[in-house]
Amino acid sequence: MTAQYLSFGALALVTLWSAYKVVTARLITHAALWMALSFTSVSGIFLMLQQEFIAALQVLIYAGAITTMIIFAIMLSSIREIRVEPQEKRSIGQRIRASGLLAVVVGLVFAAFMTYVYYVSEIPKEAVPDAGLLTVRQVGATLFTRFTVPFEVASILLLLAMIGAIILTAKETE
Amino acid sequence: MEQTRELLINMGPQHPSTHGVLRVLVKLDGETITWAEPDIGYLHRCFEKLSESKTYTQVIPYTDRTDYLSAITNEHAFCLAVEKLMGIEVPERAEYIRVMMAELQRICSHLLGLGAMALDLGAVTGFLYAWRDREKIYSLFERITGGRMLYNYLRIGGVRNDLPEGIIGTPKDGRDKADKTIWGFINYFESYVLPEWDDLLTNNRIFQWRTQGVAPLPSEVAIAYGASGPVLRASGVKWDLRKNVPYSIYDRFEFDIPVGKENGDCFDRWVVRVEEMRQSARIVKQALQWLAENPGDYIAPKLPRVLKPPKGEVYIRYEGSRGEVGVHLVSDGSANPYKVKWRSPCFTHLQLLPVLAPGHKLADMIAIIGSIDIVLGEVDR
Amino acid sequence: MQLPIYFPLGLGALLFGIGLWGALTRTNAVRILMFIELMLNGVNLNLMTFTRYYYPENATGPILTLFVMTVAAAEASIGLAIILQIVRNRGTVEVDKVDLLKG
Amino acid sequence: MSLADLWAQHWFRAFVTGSLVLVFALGNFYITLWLERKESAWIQNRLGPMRAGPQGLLQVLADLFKLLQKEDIVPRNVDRILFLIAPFIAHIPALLIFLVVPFGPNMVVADYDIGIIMIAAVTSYAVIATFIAGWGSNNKYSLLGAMRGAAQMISYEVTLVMSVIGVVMMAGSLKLSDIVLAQAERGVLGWYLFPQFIGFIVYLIASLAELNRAPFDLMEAESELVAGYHTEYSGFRFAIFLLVEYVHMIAWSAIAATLFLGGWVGPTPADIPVIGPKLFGWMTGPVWDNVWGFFWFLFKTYLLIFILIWIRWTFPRVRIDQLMDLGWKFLLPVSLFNIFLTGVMKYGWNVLAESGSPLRWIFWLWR
Repeated sequence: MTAQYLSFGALALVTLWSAYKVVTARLITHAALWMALSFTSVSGIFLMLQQEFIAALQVLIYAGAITTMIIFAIMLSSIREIRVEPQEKRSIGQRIRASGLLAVVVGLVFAAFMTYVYYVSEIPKEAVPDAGLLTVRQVGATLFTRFTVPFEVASILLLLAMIGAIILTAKETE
Repeated sequence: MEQTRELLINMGPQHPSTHGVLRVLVKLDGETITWAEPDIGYLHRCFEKLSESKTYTQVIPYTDRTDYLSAITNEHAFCLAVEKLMGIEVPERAEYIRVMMAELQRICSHLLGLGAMALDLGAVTGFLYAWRDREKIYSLFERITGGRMLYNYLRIGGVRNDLPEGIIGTPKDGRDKADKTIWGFINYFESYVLPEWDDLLTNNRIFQWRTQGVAPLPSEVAIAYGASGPVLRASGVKWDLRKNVPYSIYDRFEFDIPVGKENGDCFDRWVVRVEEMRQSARIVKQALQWLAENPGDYIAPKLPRVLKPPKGEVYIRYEGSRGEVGVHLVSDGSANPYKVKWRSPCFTHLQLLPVLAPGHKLADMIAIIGSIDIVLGEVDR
Repeated sequence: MQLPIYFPLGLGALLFGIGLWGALTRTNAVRILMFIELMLNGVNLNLMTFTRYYYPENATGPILTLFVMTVAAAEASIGLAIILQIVRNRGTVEVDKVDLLKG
Repeated sequence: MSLADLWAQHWFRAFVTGSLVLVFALGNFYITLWLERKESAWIQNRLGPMRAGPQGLLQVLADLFKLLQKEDIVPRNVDRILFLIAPFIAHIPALLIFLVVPFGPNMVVADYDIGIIMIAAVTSYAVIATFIAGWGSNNKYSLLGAMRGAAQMISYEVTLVMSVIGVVMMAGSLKLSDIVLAQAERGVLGWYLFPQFIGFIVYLIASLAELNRAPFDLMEAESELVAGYHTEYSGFRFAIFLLVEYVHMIAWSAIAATLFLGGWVGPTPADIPVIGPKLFGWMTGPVWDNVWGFFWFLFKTYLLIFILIWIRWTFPRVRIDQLMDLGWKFLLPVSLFNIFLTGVMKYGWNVLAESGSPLRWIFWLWR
């Protein structure tokens, strides 16, 4: 019991701290790396939830692909803004906003809202026992039977995104 | 429209890919070179000025150290200049020894050039193979001259000493590891080394990717920039001073001038060098035949201890390993040369870098430096 | 799984909150993209929590998460491409300076 | 047993197996490094290290001691924290891969259902580590190397995963131990090396690129970028990068051995006809199975490592644009074709095997 709490606590702490650092890190590259850490620890929580498949995908897509893409964008976008971010004089309002208070407030509001929805909804309030977890095989089978059309749509979306990104970033050649 | 900022990169003077202490400033747009400029002078040793305070014989060791990878050819060029100035007749045997040594030196120098280019392109093994074979030439040279790299072997009017006993050997087929003679080396070189280079690199697909179409040098540009030697020949110009302006006894030898395609690229420069090694081996074989058939010991004429050439000047064009070596010698009648001007092919070829590099990738840069095969000792002198 | 469900749910909500906070306060376009990814992560966490606690044998949750990730990846690639174009054309990544449409 | 005990047990198990993996990785790193030196020397007509120990076996130790006692230089103007942690982050993927690799019939640390996806996932940290090292060094060479490396690894990861999908299709599982067992049933000719020959070749090339080994060692191309992303590193941090490089190589070879060469499957002395059972009959049972499994696994892994080293010391380096062309325009389409081919062949066998048509032997390899 305690071990579980400890594990979750550690992961949650890392997640939140790194997410906080994404907002407050001075350098944008640091922010990107903190974001990768945050994604990683979220993947750890997925593992705790016994969702290995999603945990691996989380690392693969978020920590791998998206972080690298963002890093590349940072490198390519502007050398100047990597190193120094403009330090402006802040008003009190900005300071409050920058303090992270908003995060807590918004988070709590969301949590409360979700708890409310959770209680008014028809979701069973008793957690089901551990037996019978999903296997990748089942996920795959469902994906290619019940969700064939969404799957194809998602594929087309990715394809379009790829083509779009290439067209947008390709240098115009005469 | 704002473009991505260019990155200024400094290659050298202490950089693993620049041959010697060359510094190249490169501006990169992403990975593409937009501007390149060689910065030289890190190895300047005042060779030309230094020569003015030496006697003619004393200059010879300094010529070794200009293009230190091709020492014999430099000595040869300088000796030819002094001999022309003084009108000295060189004994026939000495001429043959000189030519044989010069061609062996050319093989040796090309081996290093090719090996270094291979190393730059990441083929470490090719480099070590070149080293291994060069070692064999060095051992031969050590037996002949006493020096391994800088020989001080040629003398004005001849050579310092005759070939040692039993070094010529006999022609044989194939490789004989125990055969430590010049013939043994040539046999080994022709039957083993040259096919190996072809197998390992020339016909290697990755090597061809890296070199074919990289930095093409049209013949008119090559001529306009004063390129010579393998670089010029790779651009398709059939120009070899040994054939076109024969000096010494080169008109007695049979050999071909390898040329590249119309627009010589790095691969052409490579192939021309490999081919030149083959031709040099041919010349060495002919010289060896003559030397074996005509024994003798007259290798240098009797000359006064202190040479005082008559007043005048002379210019010698010499086909060195890397291109045209020019020696402009001015004598005021004293024991020391009034002026020694050394025209070095590497210095000229280095000026091609800003022309060749732009538009290519950073990785091509080192292929280009490797393919024009510069020796900084000669660039800076 | 004996962990109370509020733990992962709360974590997801907080993650979402931090993401929202950042997206609202920061002006750097690349950073805003990062915060959107953080928010999506919070959402995914919630999805997976509910799946794990109540429908462990139903593949819909993971698949929905998969789609969220797909969309996130697509969004990131297109978003970054657009940002790169903005940088090339306007020389800035600050969203409040990209105001050509403002009179 | 209470849940707390179960979790404690998990942690204990994680600790022990993790240590074992570390020991395995370090031991093989040592051997691989020595092998690389000896093999390169052999290829290049040299002797290689000869002085320290018999055949230079202690040379690696000597070098490591040398590197360890060097001053730990942290240049000025670097991003200090990133610079310091980069080597350790580079470790993560290299070691995590070993978690799912079956060393023997019962020797696997964590037999995930999603073995291959997990491998693909943890590999992404290599990119991040490269980037951290390159950017943290605040050096143009490092940055260029890191950018190249990141682009290269991202591109080739796609190819790598695609080349493996054929194997997954044939085995019907992402679990590595399942894949080995599936191959064990099929006999030597059934190893996925043969039906998945295209996949194997593509995997080999792509893993070379993923490992940043010659001919794809662009991010540390010593002739243009000095040492790429670890230009500024020295002493033991550099040693760690070296370690990572080789552990990575062992890991990828181990996976290739598992996926294509049947992993730990192999004959034991008891399998020798006639005399085998009599003489070596006692060499059976779970422990001996694991011993022989481990032996064959190591043998196959080292066979692949040998090939990788061989390739490294034979070929020149390719250029970055050629690398990208090769990856995207050749290897990826080829691996996609391989997936298509595998599907068609497997379908063909499934259809024809029932009907008993003689044509089915065309598809036999893909059964």
